[in-house]
Amino acid sequence: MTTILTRDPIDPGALITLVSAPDRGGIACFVGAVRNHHAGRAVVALDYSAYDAMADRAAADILAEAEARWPVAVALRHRLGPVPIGDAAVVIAAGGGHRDEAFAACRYVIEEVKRRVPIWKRERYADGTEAWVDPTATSGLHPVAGDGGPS
Amino acid sequence: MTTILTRDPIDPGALITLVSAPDRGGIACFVGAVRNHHAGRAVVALDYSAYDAMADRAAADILAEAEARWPVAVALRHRLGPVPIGDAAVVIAAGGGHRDEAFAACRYVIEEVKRRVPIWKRERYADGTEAWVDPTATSGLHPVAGDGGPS
Amino acid sequence: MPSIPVLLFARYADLLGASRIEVPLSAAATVADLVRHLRALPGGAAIPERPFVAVNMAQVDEGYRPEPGDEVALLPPMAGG
Amino acid sequence: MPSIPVLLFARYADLLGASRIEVPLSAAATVADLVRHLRALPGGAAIPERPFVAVNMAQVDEGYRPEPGDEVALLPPMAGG
Repeated sequence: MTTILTRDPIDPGALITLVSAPDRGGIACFVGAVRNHHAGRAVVALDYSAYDAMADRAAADILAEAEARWPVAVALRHRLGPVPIGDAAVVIAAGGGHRDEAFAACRYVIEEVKRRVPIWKRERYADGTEAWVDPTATSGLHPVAGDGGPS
Repeated sequence: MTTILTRDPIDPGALITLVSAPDRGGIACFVGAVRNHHAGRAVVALDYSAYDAMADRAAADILAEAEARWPVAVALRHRLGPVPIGDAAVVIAAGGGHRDEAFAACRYVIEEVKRRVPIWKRERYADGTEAWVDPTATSGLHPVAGDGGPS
Repeated sequence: MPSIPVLLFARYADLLGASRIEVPLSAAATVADLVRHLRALPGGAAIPERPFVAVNMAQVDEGYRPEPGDEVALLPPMAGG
Repeated sequence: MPSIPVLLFARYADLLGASRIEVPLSAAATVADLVRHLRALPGGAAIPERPFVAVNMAQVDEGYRPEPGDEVALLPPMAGG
């Protein structure tokens, strides 16, 4: 567990403050929140897990890349464990002199986090079944074996 | 003075909350903060003023356009009066099902606000001079007559 | 004599020393005439020949003919955000 | 007998019923061999033939030859954000 991974609620305002400075006129922020539906199914609960050490390293790499590519400061938090519907799972804030670089860096970080940071999401549905979310699978889901859900 | 224009500090977190909902997985936020420099000069204070009624109308139009064009909810606040360096002058939050529409709507609103909402900014510099900011002028500034500043 | 109230903002208000000026209807047959009238006032020369003019909060071109009851406003380049 | 500890995460940990499995070095000459070994375990058949494998937190290809002391990990498709 580090400053990037957290089991506590994430406060977007605190991250925005973290990347604010008197010479930064533009701060872009992205909040990825837990939705109550996925692939047409009602989600009632979910749980994030990670390969913590590698997730930290991958996330730190991504932040360093963003700060090398644009004149910005970037902050990132990703929540682990059970996350209530509507809560933020990930928050990114990028502050720079102007909005172009702030938006670009913020967008870069969320795309790379999704692609490269070893974090996984298990969803529980209104019908009692559970599945691992797999963005590479056709359905986007892998039902958890033995849960009685659709295969 | 309305819900869009305010003389009080703007809380980005509150705006993010305002556009959050259980079916919105992506919230993009932009904070335009007051910088301590402009056109190479050190800014020590500044003051925003508006044609309030028209600014309200133009801002409401822009929000309606964004919400018609993308499946998002958008919130906007712009501060008026004196704003301390580093404080947010404008905050936009756009919440949608996914991040593409959230980023697109957020970006659309800030660009249109700058283009269409009748708000003006007067800056005071470290050397005691003042100027009206004019994005269409070569220097970006119109010195205030009689302030002894460079013309 | 009927007149048209003109709202002035920001730099234009500074230049003319007022945030509202009554322009005689006779000097405001069109927006272009009204602007010419304002530019001839003390301090008005720095107002551009074709400023952004809004009538009832919508932009109009310089051929627009103000009517009594119109809310006319001269808007400097916007600088919000 | 020397062995290579393999970390399993998320769905792969569920499938094999463990978050860490010791694979005999003799069954782990290459990453491909190691994956074959894991896929032959009860529940392992649903692991893809070419999963994402990290050694010491960096991705390796299936020809990589694990050495004692390596931290090997099998990673399901990432789903953060």
